[in-house]
Amino acid sequence: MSADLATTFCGIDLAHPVVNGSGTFDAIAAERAFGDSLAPGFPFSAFVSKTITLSPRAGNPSPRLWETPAGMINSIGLPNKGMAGFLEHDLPRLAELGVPLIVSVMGTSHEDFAQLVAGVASREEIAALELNISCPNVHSGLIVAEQPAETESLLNVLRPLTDKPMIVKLTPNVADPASIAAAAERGGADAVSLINTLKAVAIDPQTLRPWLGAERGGLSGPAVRAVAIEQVRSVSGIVGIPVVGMGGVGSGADALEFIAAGATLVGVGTESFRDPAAGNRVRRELAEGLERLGFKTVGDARGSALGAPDIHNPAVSGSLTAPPS
Amino acid sequence: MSADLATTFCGIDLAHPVVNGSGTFDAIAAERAFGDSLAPGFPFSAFVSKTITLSPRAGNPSPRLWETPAGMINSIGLPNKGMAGFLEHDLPRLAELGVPLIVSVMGTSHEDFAQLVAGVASREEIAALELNISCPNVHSGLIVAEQPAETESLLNVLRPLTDKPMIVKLTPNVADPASIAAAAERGGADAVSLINTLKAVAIDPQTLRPWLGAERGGLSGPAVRAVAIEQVRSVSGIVGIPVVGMGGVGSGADALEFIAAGATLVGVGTESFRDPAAGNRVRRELAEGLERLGFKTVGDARGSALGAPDIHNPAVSGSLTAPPS
Amino acid sequence: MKDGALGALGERVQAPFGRRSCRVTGNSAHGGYRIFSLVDETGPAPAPGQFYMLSAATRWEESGGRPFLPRAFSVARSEPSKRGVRLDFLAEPVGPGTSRLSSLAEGEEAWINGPLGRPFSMPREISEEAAGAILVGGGIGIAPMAILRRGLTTRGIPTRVLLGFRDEPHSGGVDELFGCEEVRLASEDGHAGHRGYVTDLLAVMLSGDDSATAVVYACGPPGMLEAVRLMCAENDVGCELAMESPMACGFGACFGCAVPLADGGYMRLCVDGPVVRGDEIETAAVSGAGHR
Amino acid sequence: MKDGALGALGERVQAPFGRRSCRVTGNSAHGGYRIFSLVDETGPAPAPGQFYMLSAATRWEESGGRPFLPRAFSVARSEPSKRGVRLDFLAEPVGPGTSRLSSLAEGEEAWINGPLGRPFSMPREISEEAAGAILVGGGIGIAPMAILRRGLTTRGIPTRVLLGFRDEPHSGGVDELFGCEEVRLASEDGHAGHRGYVTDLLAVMLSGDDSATAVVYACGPPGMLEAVRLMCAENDVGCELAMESPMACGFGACFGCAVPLADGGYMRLCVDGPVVRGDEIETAAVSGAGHR
Ligand SMILES: Cc1cc2nc3c(=O)[nH]c(=O)nc-3n(C[C@H](O)[C@H](O)[C@H](O)COP(=O)(O)OP(=O)(O)OC[C@H]3O[C@@H](n4cnc5c(N)ncnc54)[C@H](O)[C@@H]3O)c2cc1C
Ligand SMILES: Cc1cc2nc3c(=O)[nH]c(=O)nc-3n(C[C@H](O)[C@H](O)[C@H](O)COP(=O)(O)OP(=O)(O)OC[C@H]3O[C@@H](n4cnc5c(N)ncnc54)[C@H](O)[C@@H]3O)c2cc1C
Ligand SMILES: Cc1cc2nc3c(=O)[nH]c(=O)nc-3n(C[C@H](O)[C@H](O)[C@H](O)COP(=O)(O)O)c2cc1C
Ligand SMILES: Cc1cc2nc3c(=O)[nH]c(=O)nc-3n(C[C@H](O)[C@H](O)[C@H](O)COP(=O)(O)O)c2cc1C
Ligand code: FES
Ligand code: FES
Repeated sequence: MSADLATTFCGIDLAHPVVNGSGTFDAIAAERAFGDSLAPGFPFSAFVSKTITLSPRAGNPSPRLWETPAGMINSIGLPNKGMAGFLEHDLPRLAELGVPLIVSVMGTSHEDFAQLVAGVASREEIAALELNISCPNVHSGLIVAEQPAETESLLNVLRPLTDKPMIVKLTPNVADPASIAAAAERGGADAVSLINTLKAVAIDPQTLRPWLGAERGGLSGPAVRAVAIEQVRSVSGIVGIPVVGMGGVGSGADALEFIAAGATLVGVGTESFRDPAAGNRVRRELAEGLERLGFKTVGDARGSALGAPDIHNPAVSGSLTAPPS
Repeated sequence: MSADLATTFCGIDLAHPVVNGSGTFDAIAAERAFGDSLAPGFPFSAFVSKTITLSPRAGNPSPRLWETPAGMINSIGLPNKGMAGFLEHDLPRLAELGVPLIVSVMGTSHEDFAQLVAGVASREEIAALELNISCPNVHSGLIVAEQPAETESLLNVLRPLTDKPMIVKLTPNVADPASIAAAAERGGADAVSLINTLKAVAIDPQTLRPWLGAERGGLSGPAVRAVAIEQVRSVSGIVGIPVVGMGGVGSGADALEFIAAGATLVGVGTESFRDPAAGNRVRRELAEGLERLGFKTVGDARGSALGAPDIHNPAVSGSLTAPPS
Repeated sequence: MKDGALGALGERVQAPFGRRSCRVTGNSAHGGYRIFSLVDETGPAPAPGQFYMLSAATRWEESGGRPFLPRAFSVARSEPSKRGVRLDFLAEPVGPGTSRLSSLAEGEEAWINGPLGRPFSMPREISEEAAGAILVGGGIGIAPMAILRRGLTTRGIPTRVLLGFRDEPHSGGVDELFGCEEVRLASEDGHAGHRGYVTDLLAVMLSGDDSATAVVYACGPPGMLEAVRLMCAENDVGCELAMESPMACGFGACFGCAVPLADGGYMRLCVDGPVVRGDEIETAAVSGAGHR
Repeated sequence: MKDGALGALGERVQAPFGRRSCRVTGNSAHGGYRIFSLVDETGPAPAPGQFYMLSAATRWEESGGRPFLPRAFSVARSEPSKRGVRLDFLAEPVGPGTSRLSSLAEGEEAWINGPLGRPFSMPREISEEAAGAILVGGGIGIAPMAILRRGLTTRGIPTRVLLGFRDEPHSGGVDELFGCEEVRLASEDGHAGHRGYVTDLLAVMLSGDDSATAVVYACGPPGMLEAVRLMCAENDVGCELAMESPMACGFGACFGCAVPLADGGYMRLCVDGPVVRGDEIETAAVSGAGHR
């Protein structure tokens, strides 16, 4: 008998802990490409939409992609139909997927965000919201996800607007993601997800100018996995709310590392580009891996890498005996 | 005729712009391994010592290494003989290398740092100092390199102590490395170097516990290059002092990307583990690459990727027309 | 009308969900290009113009961690075979991905995801008066023209083929893929046919009488495609172009393959293309996918 | 006394600076292990106990970006050859690096950096009364014992060899590397020689009369090494152990290969080892380098 993967997340019962990372799987486009074969093999226990904004956005100029060693940079720029277009055209189709829907939203002011949350939360097809806060607050000029106070005050505004679970998506481009996660928790977030992409630039070897149309992009894929594990582990050690861990997951063994680092759900992003059904393989290998190590349920392995003292800090670690040289 | 690589850095004339990253090449141990063949082929135009501290340190418990996709994690923990041991035993031998010496120092208080700077700067064999500030200030409890104010006040203390060039080594684990670089410049730093390693954790697949003896380590190698380029470019766009760029340099093409991003010197770190003479290949390929693109000197290519508007920010970029879906 | 190993012309064939492993059954050199063959035991036959995302089953990240993503390849030929559909691809090694795929040896396994994307339309869907088709291929872009030619011919649609090349190494595959069929050639170095651009041949043809009843299909480097597009617009001739742009996923997931639309915004080339009508897009001179 | 393809016993041979490319001239299976050969045209012959950092010249990062770093390998045999020194390595495929090296085909190129590290000492350097040597090898650890045996024998030093294995697959290379020389075997599964541990054989030997004039050299899994170390300490017999620890560079640059010292602090195994005296270290049961 294979290990039990059933997972409850913010009160939502899920068949297993593998979901998609926002913006890395478009179920509607996938249906155009794969037709009826998509639904029976759908790889995710919940579906996370690409981030939507209040108004439609075309996205960034091309090129938008660059491949790196064991990873890639994207500068997509959140193209989307805007909330109204999404709710009218996309939501009815996503509701037919048969898994709980999580809708990712991004605004540039409290008002924007409030409108998005109110609009999205009013639809019963939607199980939960993800707040993509790696964006500036146009009033303060600060990137919300870089400042605990900005994060907390945004949550204070949004929390009263809905009872639906709110997941805060964290950026890895900060010194201490755990402090942002703690602020989100104080503000009433039900969960946090991380990591989003690492800020990155590619230089065109011919022109020595930035390659991407938007100049700067975000790094994802196996190259960032060790960074993601560190951040998931440090956030999980601080907050009491569940954590959605992602960043370079390509196998069940990788997923298990995130679970050991404290994640309740694991997101598959870039790996779906290499294989649209990668999530299914990750889930299968995760069950096998858990069993091999003697775990009966996925919950039993959760957080196994937490808790020991952090003695890395070079300033305080190492005995003071002279090393041989 | 190959492109001219001669470079002046903080008033020091260097044959070319390729140096080592601190802690990734031990010239004394290399002499034990390679004997007389080292000196004539020495790959670096200046030698940067491993970071030394006031007192001796043994370093972190093992294991200290973990390989990742296109990279590695280390948790070495700054083993060193302490300043006195370094100055007495190592400095005389390093002085024989025949290239300018840059000594990297780290303290945990202004007083520590002041003693280190005074002690090191007093030795005429030493051309410049690198301040490794990715460490907490024991008084404030803050990591110096994460806080502009901490960085500036440290520099204010150290600047009067020497006329020798002081390079500030920045950590990539911050939201805005340019703000730290600017603070270092305000405090009187002569140059900044970046990136140090990205915080990372490896999980042992058998035990699901952290693999490294110190639990947490730092990621380096090609996996981090795109992040390093982004940070070097953003720092170079802000400061007027020279920048030493590093992070995943494995070829002359990579070095050229750092130079395009604004770097005056380029550091080779992890690649030296794969080939001790990697720096020589990087230098040769850099000269060839410059020439192929029509540059006469390395200075002509410097900063070519700077200067265009940053339109990546997803919140402000992208036209507002609805995208086709 | 279908033929065994070819999806109906103009109808998007859907892929089974999830990449699948296929055996490599051949790989041969043709000038500077390679033609390699995979046998797909479970998938449907593609329609002309569709593509696959390909990667080698082993040694994919072999060059310093790259290639990492799969690579988009148009089908050049699709044939029935004992164990399934044999897919032939024409490859130009320009970087780590195309090089690794070009080195696939018989007996190796490759991952495929496809057929994907919007195929070529029937001439009548492009223009109501269409009586025949002009196919314009440049360099590696002859690949989808080969399978399209086959599809049109099977349906009895008169077809003229114009192929252009920079030089001999870049004309690989013509003999193999077009055989003794009548094709008109142009080469920049004059080694075969007209010395000059293939668009010179097209210009002559479009200035002829029957341009009113022709439609043009083209695939080739961005500059060629844009020239074809403008030429067709000027002569009021309908055209479809098989384009390239850098792709990460090929099935609409990443939004990376954006191509600017004529009336603002972008299309995702992998799901709304790779075949586009000339008047849909702002320009065909989109770079970044490997061929110049 | 030197012999053509062997550095003097006990003298650290220095490597040329910079990795260099060597041709693979052979690769054969021996039980669950492989022996592959490289011809080093420019480097000096290694001393017994030294190692090389190895990587394949192509397809190194082939498995999802790994292996990335070179891998440490002890020399099992060093022979003069027409074009230089032929180096034979015994490999157990336990992960991506050892697997790729185990798959090196004749004619391929590999990068080498070496010889590196501190070699085995002459018996008299270990103990003044030493008249002979006992060599204890376990599993893949028989490799440096083979070259050491050769070095000792060439110098006329009486040598007894004890080799132990888990099972048949883990006894690969014995016939090839020790041939018809007299060796005593132990196997955990009893397929050859004594059923049990090789340390059982050592215990018997050390309880004999001549233990006062013997020194022990050992290489094998950490548990075996630690048992040998404690046994020698108890019997007051000098010993040298060839150890493993995870290495990134092999030449003292990274400080990653730390092994705890008996009197506090750490040594860098790559420059202060891999051969260490039993009493120098806190424990030989250091894990993390691949063999258990
Ligand atoms: C629909 C479609 C069909 C295609 N059909 C064919 C076909 O039939 N035959 C064929 O040979 N090709 C075809 N191509 C093109 C092929 O997919 C590309 O040439 C291939 O992806 C290039 O990969 P590479 O690794 O070989 O080269 P890359 O190194 O990826 O270089 C390709 C181009 O990408 C840019 N580039 C350079 N370095 C990088 C980097 N690190 N990351 C990202 N981009 C980089 C440059 O512009 C370079 O010229 C098709 C493309 C599309 C979109
Ligand atoms: C001086 C010396 C001499 C040696 N001589 C020989 C020899 O003659 N023959 C021989 O076969 N071997 C020898 N070894 C051991 C050999 O170098 C290692 O087995 C090899 O480095 C393992 O690499 P790998 O990629 O095959 O396995 P890895 O995947 O690196 O696994 C090896 C071990 O590393 C750990 N590990 C697992 N995953 C990772 C990861 N992602 N990053 C880092 N560590 C990981 C685990 O403990 C695993 O068991 C020697 C080692 C040393 C230090
Ligand atoms: C092409 C692409 C588009 C993305 N779009 C979004 C997005 O719209 N919203 C969001 O919160 N994250 C977005 N992400 C980030 C992913 O959800 C995920 O956090 C990140 O890629 C790390 O996971 P991975 O390494 O598995 O891809 C995107 C990532 C990629 C690669
Ligand atoms: C094993 C190892 C040890 C390092 N030790 C130091 C150090 O002592 N001081 C320091 O400032 N940086 C240290 N670094 C960081 C490097 O100097 C460099 O900033 C980083 O590795 C990025 O470059 P790379 O990717 O080329 O290795 C170390 C890096 C590695 C891999
Ligand atoms: S290639 Fe990913 S959306 Fe088109
Ligand atoms: S392996 Fe790098 S110091 Fe020993």
